Amino acid sequence: MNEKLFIITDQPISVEEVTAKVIRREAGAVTNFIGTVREFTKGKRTLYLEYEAYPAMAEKQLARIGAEIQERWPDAVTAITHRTGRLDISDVAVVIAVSTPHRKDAYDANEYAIERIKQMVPIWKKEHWEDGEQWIGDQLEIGRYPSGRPEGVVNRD
Amino acid sequence: MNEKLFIITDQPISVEEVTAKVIRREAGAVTNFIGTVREFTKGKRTLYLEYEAYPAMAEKQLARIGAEIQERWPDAVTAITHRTGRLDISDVAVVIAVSTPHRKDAYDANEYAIERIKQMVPIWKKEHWEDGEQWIGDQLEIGRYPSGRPEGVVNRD
Amino acid sequence: MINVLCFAHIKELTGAEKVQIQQDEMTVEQLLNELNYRYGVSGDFMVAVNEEYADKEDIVKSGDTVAIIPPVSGG
Amino acid sequence: MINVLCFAHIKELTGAEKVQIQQDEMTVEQLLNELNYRYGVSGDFMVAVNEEYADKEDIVKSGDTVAIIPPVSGG
Repeated sequence: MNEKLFIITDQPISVEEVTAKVIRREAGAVTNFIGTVREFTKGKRTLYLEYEAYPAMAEKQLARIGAEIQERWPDAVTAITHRTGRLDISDVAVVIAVSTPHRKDAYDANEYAIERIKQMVPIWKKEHWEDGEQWIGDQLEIGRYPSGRPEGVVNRD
Repeated sequence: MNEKLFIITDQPISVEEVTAKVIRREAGAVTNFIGTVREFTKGKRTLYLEYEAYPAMAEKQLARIGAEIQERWPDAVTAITHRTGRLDISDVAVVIAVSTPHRKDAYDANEYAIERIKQMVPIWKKEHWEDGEQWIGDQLEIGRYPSGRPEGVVNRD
Repeated sequence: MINVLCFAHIKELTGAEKVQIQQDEMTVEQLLNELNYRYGVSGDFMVAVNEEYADKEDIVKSGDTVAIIPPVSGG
Repeated sequence: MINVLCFAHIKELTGAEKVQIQQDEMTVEQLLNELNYRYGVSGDFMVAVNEEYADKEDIVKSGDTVAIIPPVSGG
Protein backbone atom coordinates (compact mmCIF):
# COMPACT_ATOMS: atom_id res chain seq x y z
CA MET A 1 0.00 0.00 0.00
CA ASN A 2 1.18 3.48 -0.84
CA GLU A 3 1.26 5.35 2.46
CA LYS A 4 1.57 8.82 0.99
CA LEU A 5 -1.62 10.62 1.96
CA PHE A 6 -1.80 13.08 -0.96
CA ILE A 7 -1.23 11.69 -4.41
CA ILE A 8 -1.56 12.59 -8.07
CA THR A 9 -1.49 9.45 -10.20
CA ASP A 10 -2.18 8.39 -13.77
CA GLN A 11 -3.35 4.98 -12.56
CA PRO A 12 -6.89 3.87 -11.57
CA ILE A 13 -7.68 4.73 -7.94
CA SER A 14 -8.64 2.12 -5.35
CA VAL A 15 -11.28 3.49 -2.98
CA GLU A 16 -10.37 0.78 -0.48
CA GLU A 17 -6.70 1.77 -0.51
CA VAL A 18 -7.33 5.48 0.06
CA THR A 19 -9.81 4.61 2.83
CA ALA A 20 -7.39 2.23 4.55
CA LYS A 21 -4.91 5.09 5.04
CA VAL A 22 -7.24 6.97 7.39
CA ILE A 23 -8.82 4.12 9.36
CA ARG A 24 -7.47 4.05 12.92
CA ARG A 25 -8.44 2.93 16.42
CA GLU A 26 -9.53 6.42 17.51
CA ALA A 27 -11.84 6.89 14.52
CA GLY A 28 -15.44 5.71 14.40
CA ALA A 29 -16.38 7.37 11.14
CA VAL A 30 -14.87 7.59 7.68
CA THR A 31 -16.42 9.52 4.80
CA ASN A 32 -15.38 9.15 1.19
CA PHE A 33 -16.03 11.47 -1.67
CA ILE A 34 -15.64 9.76 -5.02
CA GLY A 35 -15.78 11.99 -8.05
CA THR A 36 -16.72 10.10 -11.21
CA VAL A 37 -16.98 11.19 -14.83
CA ARG A 38 -20.58 12.15 -15.55
CA GLU A 39 -21.98 11.62 -19.03
CA PHE A 40 -24.22 14.69 -19.27
CA THR A 41 -23.48 18.21 -18.04
CA LYS A 42 -26.16 20.79 -18.73
CA GLY A 43 -27.60 18.58 -21.45
CA LYS A 44 -24.30 18.15 -23.27
CA ARG A 45 -22.93 14.65 -23.71
CA THR A 46 -19.35 14.02 -22.63
CA LEU A 47 -17.47 11.27 -24.49
CA TYR A 48 -14.47 11.27 -22.19
CA LEU A 49 -12.33 13.60 -20.11
CA GLU A 50 -8.67 14.36 -19.92
CA TYR A 51 -7.14 15.56 -16.65
CA GLU A 52 -3.83 17.35 -16.56
CA ALA A 53 -2.04 18.37 -13.38
CA TYR A 54 1.05 20.16 -12.20
CA PRO A 55 1.82 17.11 -10.07
CA ALA A 56 4.46 18.35 -7.64
CA MET A 57 2.52 21.48 -6.80
CA ALA A 58 -0.85 19.70 -6.80
CA GLU A 59 0.38 17.21 -4.20
CA LYS A 60 1.63 20.11 -2.07
CA GLN A 61 -1.73 21.84 -2.37
CA LEU A 62 -3.59 18.64 -1.42
CA ALA A 63 -1.34 18.35 1.63
CA ARG A 64 -2.14 21.97 2.46
CA ILE A 65 -5.85 21.13 2.36
CA GLY A 66 -5.12 18.27 4.75
CA ALA A 67 -3.36 20.72 7.07
CA GLU A 68 -6.25 23.18 6.86
CA ILE A 69 -8.63 20.38 7.82
CA GLN A 70 -6.49 19.44 10.79
CA GLU A 71 -6.57 23.06 11.96
CA ARG A 72 -10.36 23.18 11.77
CA TRP A 73 -11.07 19.61 12.84
CA PRO A 74 -8.07 18.62 14.98
CA ASP A 75 -9.09 14.96 15.24
CA ALA A 76 -9.50 14.46 11.48
CA VAL A 77 -7.11 12.54 9.25
CA THR A 78 -7.36 13.08 5.49
CA ALA A 79 -6.10 11.23 2.41
CA ILE A 80 -6.71 12.36 -1.17
CA THR A 81 -5.79 10.78 -4.51
CA HIS A 82 -6.53 12.49 -7.82
CA ARG A 83 -6.10 10.80 -11.17
CA THR A 84 -4.79 12.33 -14.39
CA GLY A 85 -4.90 11.30 -18.04
CA ARG A 86 -7.83 10.05 -20.07
CA LEU A 87 -10.91 9.05 -18.08
CA ASP A 88 -14.03 7.44 -19.50
CA ILE A 89 -17.59 7.83 -18.26
CA SER A 90 -17.95 6.56 -14.65
CA ASP A 91 -14.19 6.37 -14.12
CA VAL A 92 -13.06 7.64 -10.73
CA ALA A 93 -11.24 11.00 -10.93
CA VAL A 94 -10.75 11.69 -7.23
CA VAL A 95 -11.15 9.95 -3.89
CA ILE A 96 -11.18 11.91 -0.63
CA ALA A 97 -11.18 9.95 2.64
CA VAL A 98 -11.57 11.62 6.04
CA SER A 99 -11.70 9.81 9.38
CA THR A 100 -12.85 11.34 12.64
CA PRO A 101 -13.99 10.05 16.02
CA HIS A 102 -17.56 11.27 15.36
CA ARG A 103 -19.46 11.31 12.11
CA LYS A 104 -20.61 14.92 11.74
CA ASP A 105 -17.02 16.16 11.42
CA ALA A 106 -16.23 13.49 8.83
CA TYR A 107 -18.95 14.85 6.52
CA ASP A 108 -18.08 18.50 7.08
CA ALA A 109 -14.33 18.08 6.65
CA ASN A 110 -14.80 15.98 3.52
CA GLU A 111 -17.04 18.56 1.89
CA TYR A 112 -14.51 21.24 2.80
CA ALA A 113 -11.81 19.23 1.02
CA ILE A 114 -13.64 18.97 -2.30
CA GLU A 115 -14.52 22.67 -2.26
CA ARG A 116 -10.88 23.56 -1.67
CA ILE A 117 -9.69 21.21 -4.42
CA LYS A 118 -11.90 23.06 -6.85
CA GLN A 119 -10.40 26.39 -5.72
CA MET A 120 -6.71 25.84 -5.42
CA VAL A 121 -5.27 22.59 -6.68
CA PRO A 122 -3.58 22.89 -10.11
CA ILE A 123 -5.54 20.25 -12.01
CA TRP A 124 -7.45 20.91 -15.21
CA LYS A 125 -9.97 18.91 -17.13
CA LYS A 126 -10.60 18.93 -20.84
CA GLU A 127 -14.06 17.89 -21.92
CA HIS A 128 -14.32 15.89 -25.13
CA TRP A 129 -17.76 16.11 -26.73
CA GLU A 130 -19.08 14.76 -30.02
CA ASP A 131 -18.60 18.19 -31.62
CA GLY A 132 -15.44 19.44 -30.00
CA GLU A 133 -13.27 19.74 -26.93
CA GLN A 134 -12.43 22.39 -24.38
CA TRP A 135 -10.30 22.97 -21.31
CA ILE A 136 -12.72 23.69 -18.48
CA GLY A 137 -11.97 26.38 -15.96
CA ASP A 138 -13.67 28.37 -13.32
CA GLN A 139 -16.36 25.82 -12.46
CA LEU A 140 -17.02 27.73 -9.28
CA GLU A 141 -17.47 30.99 -11.21
CA ILE A 142 -14.94 32.64 -8.97
CA GLY A 143 -14.22 35.17 -11.68
CA ARG A 144 -10.95 37.07 -11.75
CA TYR A 145 -8.04 36.45 -9.46
CA PRO A 146 -7.04 40.04 -8.69
CA SER A 147 -4.38 38.99 -6.21
CA GLY A 148 -2.85 36.37 -8.48
CA ARG A 149 -3.69 33.57 -6.08
CA PRO A 150 -6.88 31.77 -5.07
CA GLU A 151 -8.87 33.23 -2.21
CA GLY A 152 -7.79 32.11 1.21
CA VAL A 153 -4.43 30.81 0.06
CA VAL A 154 -1.53 32.39 1.85
CA ASN A 155 2.04 31.35 1.39
CA ARG A 156 3.63 29.81 4.41
CA ASP A 157 7.07 31.19 3.66
CA MET B 1 -21.21 -8.93 -7.05
CA ASN B 2 -24.30 -8.99 -4.88
CA GLU B 3 -26.71 -6.56 -6.53
CA LYS B 4 -29.09 -6.28 -3.60
CA LEU B 5 -28.90 -2.67 -2.48
CA PHE B 6 -29.80 -3.15 1.20
CA ILE B 7 -28.07 -5.96 3.04
CA ILE B 8 -27.50 -7.32 6.53
CA THR B 9 -24.53 -9.68 6.52
CA ASP B 10 -22.29 -11.47 9.00
CA GLN B 11 -19.36 -11.22 6.56
CA PRO B 12 -16.75 -8.43 6.21
CA ILE B 13 -18.01 -5.56 4.02
CA SER B 14 -16.23 -4.47 0.85
CA VAL B 15 -16.42 -0.68 0.47
CA GLU B 16 -15.62 -1.05 -3.23
CA GLU B 17 -18.50 -3.48 -3.75
CA VAL B 18 -21.11 -1.30 -2.05
CA THR B 19 -19.81 1.73 -3.97
CA ALA B 20 -19.93 -0.06 -7.32
CA LYS B 21 -23.68 -0.62 -6.91
CA VAL B 22 -24.44 3.10 -7.08
CA ILE B 23 -21.93 4.27 -9.71
CA ARG B 24 -23.72 5.12 -12.97
CA ARG B 25 -23.33 7.31 -16.05
CA GLU B 26 -25.66 10.03 -14.74
CA ALA B 27 -23.79 10.36 -11.45
CA GLY B 28 -20.77 12.57 -10.93
CA ALA B 29 -20.52 12.19 -7.16
CA VAL B 30 -20.55 9.29 -4.74
CA THR B 31 -20.28 9.65 -0.99
CA ASN B 32 -19.55 6.80 1.37
CA PHE B 33 -20.08 6.63 5.08
CA ILE B 34 -18.03 3.91 6.70
CA GLY B 35 -18.75 3.24 10.35
CA THR B 36 -15.83 1.57 12.12
CA VAL B 37 -15.45 0.24 15.65
CA ARG B 38 -13.86 2.95 17.79
CA GLU B 39 -11.63 1.95 20.69
CA PHE B 40 -12.59 4.68 23.17
CA THR B 41 -16.05 6.10 23.87
CA LYS B 42 -16.23 8.75 26.58
CA GLY B 43 -12.91 7.55 27.97
CA LYS B 44 -14.00 3.90 28.22
CA ARG B 45 -12.01 1.33 26.27
CA THR B 46 -13.92 -1.05 24.05
CA LEU B 47 -12.39 -4.50 23.52
CA TYR B 48 -14.82 -5.55 20.79
CA LEU B 49 -18.46 -5.19 19.77
CA GLU B 50 -21.22 -7.56 18.96
CA TYR B 51 -23.97 -6.53 16.56
CA GLU B 52 -27.29 -8.31 16.47
CA ALA B 53 -30.05 -7.59 13.95
CA TYR B 54 -33.55 -8.63 13.08
CA PRO B 55 -32.30 -9.23 9.55
CA ALA B 56 -35.49 -9.47 7.48
CA MET B 57 -36.98 -6.37 9.06
CA ALA B 58 -33.67 -4.50 9.08
CA GLU B 59 -33.25 -4.97 5.33
CA LYS B 60 -36.81 -3.70 4.83
CA GLN B 61 -36.06 -0.66 6.95
CA LEU B 62 -32.85 0.04 5.06
CA ALA B 63 -34.82 -0.15 1.81
CA ARG B 64 -37.33 2.26 3.31
CA ILE B 65 -34.51 4.71 4.03
CA GLY B 66 -33.47 4.35 0.40
CA ALA B 67 -37.04 5.17 -0.66
CA GLU B 68 -37.15 8.18 1.67
CA ILE B 69 -33.92 9.44 0.10
CA GLN B 70 -35.35 9.04 -3.38
CA GLU B 71 -38.36 11.08 -2.35
CA ARG B 72 -36.19 13.91 -1.03
CA TRP B 73 -33.37 13.67 -3.59
CA PRO B 74 -35.01 12.15 -6.68
CA ASP B 75 -31.70 11.69 -8.53
CA ALA B 76 -30.00 9.82 -5.69
CA VAL B 77 -29.27 6.08 -5.64
CA THR B 78 -28.44 4.48 -2.29
CA ALA B 79 -26.86 1.19 -1.19
CA ILE B 80 -26.33 0.16 2.43
CA THR B 81 -24.68 -2.89 3.96
CA HIS B 82 -24.58 -3.45 7.73
CA ARG B 83 -22.57 -6.19 9.36
CA THR B 84 -23.56 -8.32 12.36
CA GLY B 85 -21.65 -10.59 14.72
CA ARG B 86 -18.39 -9.91 16.53
CA LEU B 87 -16.42 -6.89 15.32
CA ASP B 88 -12.97 -5.90 16.51
CA ILE B 89 -11.54 -2.38 16.77
CA SER B 90 -11.43 -0.67 13.33
CA ASP B 91 -13.65 -3.32 11.71
CA VAL B 92 -16.25 -1.88 9.37
CA ALA B 93 -19.80 -2.11 10.78
CA VAL B 94 -21.69 -0.24 8.07
CA VAL B 95 -21.12 1.18 4.60
CA ILE B 96 -23.54 3.68 3.06
CA ALA B 97 -23.01 4.70 -0.57
CA VAL B 98 -25.04 7.42 -2.27
CA SER B 99 -24.57 8.61 -5.84
CA THR B 100 -26.02 11.80 -7.28
CA PRO B 101 -25.38 13.99 -10.33
CA HIS B 102 -24.02 16.79 -8.11
CA ARG B 103 -21.99 16.52 -4.94
CA LYS B 104 -23.96 18.55 -2.40
CA ASP B 105 -26.88 16.12 -2.54
CA ALA B 106 -24.57 13.15 -2.12
CA TYR B 107 -23.33 14.49 1.22
CA ASP B 108 -26.78 15.50 2.46
CA ALA B 109 -28.51 12.27 1.48
CA ASN B 110 -25.73 10.17 2.98
CA GLU B 111 -25.91 11.98 6.32
CA TYR B 112 -29.67 11.56 6.27
CA ALA B 113 -29.20 7.80 5.82
CA ILE B 114 -26.97 7.31 8.86
CA GLU B 115 -29.27 9.40 11.06
CA ARG B 116 -32.25 7.30 10.00
CA ILE B 117 -30.36 4.05 10.57
CA LYS B 118 -29.76 5.12 14.15
CA GLN B 119 -33.47 5.86 14.57
CA MET B 120 -35.31 3.01 12.96
CA VAL B 121 -33.30 0.00 11.82
CA PRO B 122 -33.52 -2.97 14.20
CA ILE B 123 -29.83 -3.50 14.88
CA TRP B 124 -28.25 -3.52 18.33
CA LYS B 125 -24.71 -3.39 19.54
CA LYS B 126 -23.27 -4.88 22.68
CA GLU B 127 -20.14 -3.22 23.98
CA HIS B 128 -17.54 -5.48 25.55
CA TRP B 129 -15.23 -3.66 27.95
CA GLU B 130 -12.48 -4.91 30.24
CA ASP B 131 -14.88 -4.84 33.18
CA GLY B 132 -18.15 -5.92 31.64
CA GLU B 133 -20.53 -5.78 28.73
CA GLN B 134 -23.79 -4.07 27.89
CA TRP B 135 -26.37 -3.81 25.14
CA ILE B 136 -26.33 -0.21 23.97
CA GLY B 137 -29.55 1.58 23.20
CA ASP B 138 -30.86 5.00 22.62
CA GLN B 139 -27.60 6.55 21.39
CA LEU B 140 -29.59 9.46 20.07
CA GLU B 141 -31.23 9.99 23.45
CA ILE B 142 -34.60 9.93 21.78
CA GLY B 143 -36.18 8.96 25.06
CA ARG B 144 -39.47 7.14 25.23
CA TYR B 145 -41.40 5.89 22.25
CA PRO B 146 -44.93 6.88 23.26
CA SER B 147 -46.41 5.78 19.96
CA GLY B 148 -44.63 2.43 19.90
CA ARG B 149 -42.74 3.30 16.74
CA PRO B 150 -39.82 5.58 15.90
CA GLU B 151 -40.62 9.15 15.00
CA GLY B 152 -41.44 9.74 11.36
CA VAL B 153 -42.04 6.07 10.62
CA VAL B 154 -45.46 5.38 9.20
CA ASN B 155 -46.61 2.04 7.96
CA ARG B 156 -47.24 1.84 4.25
CA ASP B 157 -50.05 -0.67 4.54
CA MET C 1 -50.64 -18.83 18.67
CA ILE C 2 -48.58 -15.64 18.48
CA ASN C 3 -44.81 -15.81 17.98
CA VAL C 4 -42.74 -13.21 19.77
CA LEU C 5 -39.13 -12.55 18.71
CA CYS C 6 -36.70 -11.26 21.31
CA PHE C 7 -33.45 -9.38 20.64
CA ALA C 8 -30.54 -7.92 22.58
CA HIS C 9 -31.29 -7.51 26.31
CA ILE C 10 -34.91 -8.62 25.83
CA LYS C 11 -33.60 -12.01 24.73
CA GLU C 12 -31.50 -12.16 27.89
CA LEU C 13 -34.63 -11.44 29.99
CA THR C 14 -36.82 -14.07 28.35
CA GLY C 15 -33.95 -16.52 27.92
CA ALA C 16 -35.08 -17.33 24.38
CA GLU C 17 -34.98 -15.89 20.87
CA LYS C 18 -38.64 -16.75 20.44
CA VAL C 19 -41.48 -17.15 22.90
CA GLN C 20 -45.07 -18.07 22.15
CA ILE C 21 -48.36 -16.78 23.45
CA GLN C 22 -51.44 -18.98 23.13
CA GLN C 23 -53.97 -16.40 22.03
CA ASP C 24 -56.12 -15.91 18.95
CA GLU C 25 -56.17 -12.14 19.14
CA MET C 26 -54.95 -9.40 21.42
CA THR C 27 -53.73 -5.82 21.24
CA VAL C 28 -50.02 -5.03 21.23
CA GLU C 29 -50.49 -3.50 24.65
CA GLN C 30 -52.08 -6.67 26.04
CA LEU C 31 -49.21 -8.68 24.61
CA LEU C 32 -46.67 -6.38 26.30
CA ASN C 33 -48.50 -6.75 29.59
CA GLU C 34 -48.32 -10.52 29.20
CA LEU C 35 -44.56 -10.36 28.56
CA ASN C 36 -44.12 -8.08 31.54
CA TYR C 37 -46.07 -10.51 33.73
CA ARG C 38 -44.17 -13.55 32.47
CA TYR C 39 -40.58 -12.25 32.12
CA GLY C 40 -40.46 -8.80 33.66
CA VAL C 41 -40.01 -7.26 30.19
CA SER C 42 -40.64 -3.55 30.55
CA GLY C 43 -39.21 -0.23 29.51
CA ASP C 44 -38.77 1.69 26.30
CA PHE C 45 -39.13 -0.33 23.20
CA MET C 46 -40.92 -0.44 19.91
CA VAL C 47 -42.98 -3.32 18.63
CA ALA C 48 -43.07 -4.72 15.12
CA VAL C 49 -45.83 -6.94 13.80
CA ASN C 50 -44.86 -8.98 10.75
CA GLU C 51 -41.73 -6.82 10.23
CA GLU C 52 -43.53 -3.46 10.36
CA TYR C 53 -43.61 -1.08 13.30
CA ALA C 54 -46.95 -1.19 15.09
CA ASP C 55 -48.87 0.95 17.56
CA LYS C 56 -49.90 -0.19 21.04
CA GLU C 57 -53.57 -0.34 20.01
CA ASP C 58 -52.93 -2.51 16.94
CA ILE C 59 -54.39 -6.00 16.92
CA VAL C 60 -52.16 -9.06 16.81
CA LYS C 61 -53.63 -12.33 15.62
CA SER C 62 -52.68 -15.96 15.82
CA GLY C 63 -49.96 -16.66 13.26
CA ASP C 64 -48.52 -13.16 13.45
CA THR C 65 -44.88 -12.61 14.29
CA VAL C 66 -44.30 -9.90 16.85
CA ALA C 67 -40.83 -8.50 17.56
CA ILE C 68 -39.88 -6.52 20.63
CA ILE C 69 -37.47 -3.83 19.46
CA PRO C 70 -35.41 -2.17 22.18
CA PRO C 71 -33.83 1.19 21.28
CA VAL C 72 -31.68 0.49 18.26
CA SER C 73 -27.94 1.13 18.16
CA GLY C 74 -26.74 0.23 14.68
CA GLY C 75 -24.55 2.37 12.46
CA MET D 1 17.15 32.17 -17.04
CA ILE D 2 13.61 31.74 -15.79
CA ASN D 3 11.66 28.57 -16.60
CA VAL D 4 7.96 28.93 -17.26
CA LEU D 5 5.65 25.91 -17.11
CA CYS D 6 2.50 25.94 -19.21
CA PHE D 7 -0.62 23.85 -18.65
CA ALA D 8 -4.01 23.23 -20.24
CA HIS D 9 -4.95 25.93 -22.78
CA ILE D 10 -1.85 27.99 -21.93
CA LYS D 11 0.25 25.12 -23.25
CA GLU D 12 -1.78 25.18 -26.46
CA LEU D 13 -1.10 28.92 -26.82
CA THR D 14 2.66 28.71 -26.27
CA GLY D 15 2.95 25.39 -28.09
CA ALA D 16 5.25 24.03 -25.37
CA GLU D 17 5.13 22.64 -21.84
CA LYS D 18 8.05 24.83 -20.88
CA VAL D 19 9.30 28.14 -22.20
CA GLN D 20 12.32 30.12 -21.05
CA ILE D 21 12.87 33.80 -20.41
CA GLN D 22 16.44 35.11 -20.43
CA GLN D 23 16.29 37.42 -17.46
CA ASP D 24 18.07 37.57 -14.11
CA GLU D 25 15.19 39.17 -12.23
CA MET D 26 11.73 40.51 -12.96
CA THR D 27 8.36 40.84 -11.26
CA VAL D 28 5.61 38.33 -11.91
CA GLU D 29 3.74 41.10 -13.69
CA GLN D 30 6.65 41.84 -16.02
CA LEU D 31 6.91 38.15 -16.78
CA LEU D 32 3.21 38.00 -17.64
CA ASN D 33 3.59 41.00 -19.94
CA GLU D 34 6.46 39.23 -21.68
CA LEU D 35 4.32 36.09 -22.18
CA ASN D 36 1.47 38.21 -23.48
CA TYR D 37 3.82 39.92 -25.95
CA ARG D 38 5.37 36.66 -27.12
CA TYR D 39 2.39 34.25 -27.19
CA GLY D 40 -0.74 36.29 -26.62
CA VAL D 41 -1.14 34.69 -23.18
CA SER D 42 -3.71 36.77 -21.30
CA GLY D 43 -6.77 36.36 -19.15
CA ASP D 44 -7.56 35.07 -15.70
CA PHE D 45 -4.92 32.92 -14.20
CA MET D 46 -2.81 32.48 -11.11
CA VAL D 47 0.93 32.27 -11.02
CA ALA D 48 3.07 29.94 -8.95
CA VAL D 49 6.74 30.48 -8.26
CA ASN D 50 8.60 27.35 -7.22
CA GLU D 51 5.30 25.53 -6.58
CA GLU D 52 3.76 28.22 -4.37
CA TYR D 53 1.14 30.76 -5.42
CA ALA D 54 2.67 34.21 -5.91
CA ASP D 55 1.45 37.79 -6.16
CA LYS D 56 1.90 39.98 -9.22
CA GLU D 57 4.48 42.15 -7.40
CA ASP D 58 6.60 39.20 -6.31
CA ILE D 59 10.13 38.98 -7.72
CA VAL D 60 11.18 36.07 -9.92
CA LYS D 61 14.88 35.28 -10.28
CA SER D 62 17.00 33.31 -12.66
CA GLY D 63 16.69 29.61 -11.80
CA ASP D 64 13.13 29.96 -10.49
CA THR D 65 10.34 27.87 -11.94
CA VAL D 66 7.21 29.83 -12.70
CA ALA D 67 3.91 28.13 -13.55
CA ILE D 68 0.97 29.79 -15.22
CA ILE D 69 -2.13 28.37 -13.56
CA PRO D 70 -5.40 28.88 -15.44
CA PRO D 71 -8.60 28.48 -13.42
CA VAL D 72 -8.46 24.97 -12.01
CA SER D 73 -11.10 22.32 -12.70
CA GLY D 74 -10.10 19.23 -10.75
CA GLY D 75 -12.34 17.18 -8.49
